[in-house]
Amino acid sequence: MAMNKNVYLDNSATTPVAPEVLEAMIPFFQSRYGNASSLHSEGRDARRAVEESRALIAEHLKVHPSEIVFTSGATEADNLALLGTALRSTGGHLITSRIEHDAVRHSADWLASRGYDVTLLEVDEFGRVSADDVREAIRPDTMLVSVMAGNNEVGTIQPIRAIGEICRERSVPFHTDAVQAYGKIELPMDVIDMLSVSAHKLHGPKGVGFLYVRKGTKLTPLLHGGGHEHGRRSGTENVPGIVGLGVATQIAFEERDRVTQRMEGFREYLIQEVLKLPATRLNGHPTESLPHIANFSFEAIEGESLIMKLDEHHIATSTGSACSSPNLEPSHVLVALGVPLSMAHGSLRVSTGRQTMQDDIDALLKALPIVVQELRDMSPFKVGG
Amino acid sequence: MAMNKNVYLDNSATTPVAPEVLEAMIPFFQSRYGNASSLHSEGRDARRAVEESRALIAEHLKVHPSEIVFTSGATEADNLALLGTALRSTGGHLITSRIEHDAVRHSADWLASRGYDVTLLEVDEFGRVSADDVREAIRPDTMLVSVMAGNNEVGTIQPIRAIGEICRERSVPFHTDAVQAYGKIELPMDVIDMLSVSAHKLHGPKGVGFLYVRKGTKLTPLLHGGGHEHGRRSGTENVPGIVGLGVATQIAFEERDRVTQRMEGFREYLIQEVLKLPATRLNGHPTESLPHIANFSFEAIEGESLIMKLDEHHIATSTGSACSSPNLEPSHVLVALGVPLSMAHGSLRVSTGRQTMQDDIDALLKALPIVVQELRDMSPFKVGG
Amino acid sequence: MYTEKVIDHFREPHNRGKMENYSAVGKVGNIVCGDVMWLYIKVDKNDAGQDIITDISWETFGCTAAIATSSMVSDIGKGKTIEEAIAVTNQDVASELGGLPPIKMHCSALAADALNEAIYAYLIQEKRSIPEALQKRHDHIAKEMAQLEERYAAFTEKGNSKPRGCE
Amino acid sequence: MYTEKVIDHFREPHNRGKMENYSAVGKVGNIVCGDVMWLYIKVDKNDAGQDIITDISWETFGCTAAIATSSMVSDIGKGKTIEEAIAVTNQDVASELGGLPPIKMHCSALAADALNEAIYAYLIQEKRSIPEALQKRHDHIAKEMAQLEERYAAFTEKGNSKPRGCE
Ligand SMILES: Cc1ncc(COP(=O)(O)O)c(C=O)c1O
Ligand SMILES: Cc1ncc(COP(=O)(O)O)c(C=O)c1O
Ligand code: FES
Ligand code: FES
Repeated sequence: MAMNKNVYLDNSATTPVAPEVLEAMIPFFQSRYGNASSLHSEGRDARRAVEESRALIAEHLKVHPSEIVFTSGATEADNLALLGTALRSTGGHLITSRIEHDAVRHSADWLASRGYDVTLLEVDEFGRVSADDVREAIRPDTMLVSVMAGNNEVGTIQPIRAIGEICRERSVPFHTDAVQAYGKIELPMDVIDMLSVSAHKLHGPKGVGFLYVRKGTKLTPLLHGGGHEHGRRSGTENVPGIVGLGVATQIAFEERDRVTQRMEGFREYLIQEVLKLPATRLNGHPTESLPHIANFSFEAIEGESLIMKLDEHHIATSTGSACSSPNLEPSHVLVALGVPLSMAHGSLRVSTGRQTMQDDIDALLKALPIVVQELRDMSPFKVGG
Repeated sequence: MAMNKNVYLDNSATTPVAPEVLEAMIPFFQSRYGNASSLHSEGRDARRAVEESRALIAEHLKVHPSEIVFTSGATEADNLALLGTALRSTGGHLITSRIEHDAVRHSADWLASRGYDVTLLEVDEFGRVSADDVREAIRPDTMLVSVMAGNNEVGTIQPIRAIGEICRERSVPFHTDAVQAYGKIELPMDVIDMLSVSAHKLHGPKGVGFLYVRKGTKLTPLLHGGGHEHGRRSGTENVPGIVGLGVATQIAFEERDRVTQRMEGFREYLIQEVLKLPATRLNGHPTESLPHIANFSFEAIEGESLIMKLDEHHIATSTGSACSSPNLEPSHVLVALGVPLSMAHGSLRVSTGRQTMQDDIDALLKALPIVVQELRDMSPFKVGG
Repeated sequence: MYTEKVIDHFREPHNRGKMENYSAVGKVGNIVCGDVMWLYIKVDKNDAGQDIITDISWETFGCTAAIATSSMVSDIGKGKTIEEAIAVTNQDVASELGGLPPIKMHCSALAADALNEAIYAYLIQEKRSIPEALQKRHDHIAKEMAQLEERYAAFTEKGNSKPRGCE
Repeated sequence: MYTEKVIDHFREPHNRGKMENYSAVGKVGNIVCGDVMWLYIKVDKNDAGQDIITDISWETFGCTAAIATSSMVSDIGKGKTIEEAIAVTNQDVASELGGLPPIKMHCSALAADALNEAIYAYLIQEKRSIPEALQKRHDHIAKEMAQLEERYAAFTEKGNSKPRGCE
């Protein structure tokens, strides 16, 4: 069932673990299996590995190691940021945007169902939040502003510095989901109070991530227990995972310029070529975008079928189509951008990784017109060229 | 820093990953790295692997696969059981015991700090909860009873069937933390509504576990997001971890009789030999115990030093000494059993695993009198033989 | 997720495309997901004088399951009498495909509906009496279809084959 | 966790055991963790007529850090005048060990206290005047020690060397 001959262009969903990362992890399953809380040498060895990884990440982000709280991934990190802030009291106001990942969105929904006030910021046609809107939305009882750094579906980058500065001015903690942005773009850590990261989007393993928590930021924990992570997140440390996250971070930051430049090249080329196809559009911002994500819509095409047809050609991509979603709703991101339902239905996200080659892009561009035509031929709707 | 020549007798803290488990996991880092929510073949392959693991576990527990909710470990599973039950309303009553793992204990503490009522059941000198006490503690507003199956420090097994039957009678959901008991003793699943398990205690990887949730049990999720695990626990599935947990479960159940019999032999031998040393006692129940845990106290010995001295002899064990705890409190379990502070101070937990050999036990029994004497010689307190 | 049989039918669907000289067409859509299916039938009398569906084809704009169930319902319906075909349920379609994910059961409903709508259109056209159940089902479907037409107006204006609810 | 230096001192502690012919002994304990340290000093005059701590040894019932700091404070104190030795702080002990985990700083306090208590006992015995800070510190320590004695009564009854607070 090996998949590595395939063209994998769904790196926003998850990435293959880098060989260097896996190699660094393996010993911690086998010989170096200690519990980082144990006193004996196996335990101390595990502790050292965890703290080295923490220090490495802190160094790259230019923050203090004690500000890194390891979690089981970004879903947990996002929940910790939102719920951990909100549950300190029994009510209050939170501000977030319409284009957040479900981990932020549904945390906010849950809090709203528990009597908290939630303001959802609108976005423009490119998916950008306006910093002025943030300023206007802040109230005396605002507990948190959470706006993602870069969107996972359309790639649009948010004006994080401007938003962070407003929050700083008004003394409101500012959280950003940087899952897709981490290791890809510069992050203004000086105005960020909390930041979520997930390893598996970064050629690290699934099931591990972290929340950066600026010193002094008040949180009630979500997972109670042995008091790990300075009491902010209990649970036996996932030592191999944490080691893997450290190495993945190191690689991402060291290779960043080179890799993102290549990604930008792919993105520009993709946009240029895909938009040559009939009845096609780009979703998201043409330039203010993460380098690895490009999102298109095809008229009179249903996205799930498109993905499955590309899969027949051994090409892995994704869609925001209603048919592909567990609740039959089209992508809330595309809807927030004002993409008409019919076009949201035919969306295609192409996302590149460190391992992506020009061949992969070429394979997609070769298959795409074929499968689009095939699906249009199958459809009762006929689209003019 | 390889540790595998060492004598590792701290398997209640964590276990080495079984070679078969690691082997099964590796492909899911490398070639089979898909996100189980993705539509394409990489995604479907990952989904199949996750569901196969779920089915395997369900089969061994004789429950329905949809009743298994994968989590980041047992800390999260315990929190999900307690907080997920309690946070459905804004108040109510929970019953748990004085000898629970911190994951249950501190979840209950947190709920108490939020205005919930918590009853802590006392235990006898062996660490056993009385089922009658459970019956008496149940009130009309009781939302949950949580009593662990087998204790992680002293090994004592609880009368889970009797407790479960009372809960069933009174229509109160019953949760049990089975982290140490899973794969070791028979679990009366017919009277259990929720059950927590962690892979790394079972020669599986760290950072993955599950909560069994009987169909119809009402929970509000702790981690909100993409709606994974039927909406009960969001977050990208840790596919290699889940696969590892499945294989670890399979091994544990298949080998159970053989392995636990060997463990029982070790435990009996250990008890016999250690109690020959002067001023020594057994903590926990002499017979109603998990097979892999034996807990002793040594008069006028401080446990952390004992562990560190044994570590010099390349023997890994653990202690419930105050000095070894992050808050300088002696083990709440030993205190609940009525072990005097001075004796709790000198406790030693020996816990065996599937890989434990007679040689390991012999090495401990050889080193123990030496290091005990060495520490007593260093001490101002002189203990009579 | 999808069974191998679903994927097979999606990859190599049977009877796809518009039919020349069809007897009737059924047009259905699901307002929630937005998928649309047109199903063409050819009806002929058999030796016993019964109305037999001798051929079926379809045009579908929709998900993998919509395409696979289009393919499957066209296989199932072919050769059946009108009465037999009316009795085909979405359960039949789904189980012939080895089952569908719960969220995708509505796709099989779409396929069964499309067959029903084609039969409805045929009966109307032939001025036959309409069983009450069929009429009810049609009324419901027609309403949904009208809403979808609005949504896809852009596609259909450019094209030459306007979806217009059931003919 | 612990530095290599802490582990080294724990594994091969310096000056451990009871001293023959000691000048004075300081007995301290921490009521929270339950650890106990006895520290023996030998005091002699040097050529300039100053009181010099010429030898130190200890008996400790406690954690790794308690033993390592016992060892370290005995190294630090040896050769110092009484005045110099009084000035030794737990920070000094901890930093000579390359630092201690925050939760373990109190273990180094125990070591510094033990040295102080031994000096206190010596000054009392020699009928010297007691600096006020030393007296205050002693009063506090003595109270804690009394409580600990109760806890460890079982151990000390069986033994022959009863801890009795500061002599
Ligand atoms: C009884 C018990 N419950 C819960 C846990 C916590 O599980 P985890 O290590 O997966 O966080 C442990 C072990 O740490 C345990 O022994
Ligand atoms: C922007 C964003 N936030 C959060 C998450 C959730 O992270 P995880 O997969 O670690 O649960 C993802 C990916 O799924 C994401 O893309
Ligand atoms: S823990 Fe108390 S002296 Fe070390
Ligand atoms: S998702 Fe609607 S027809 Fe398949």
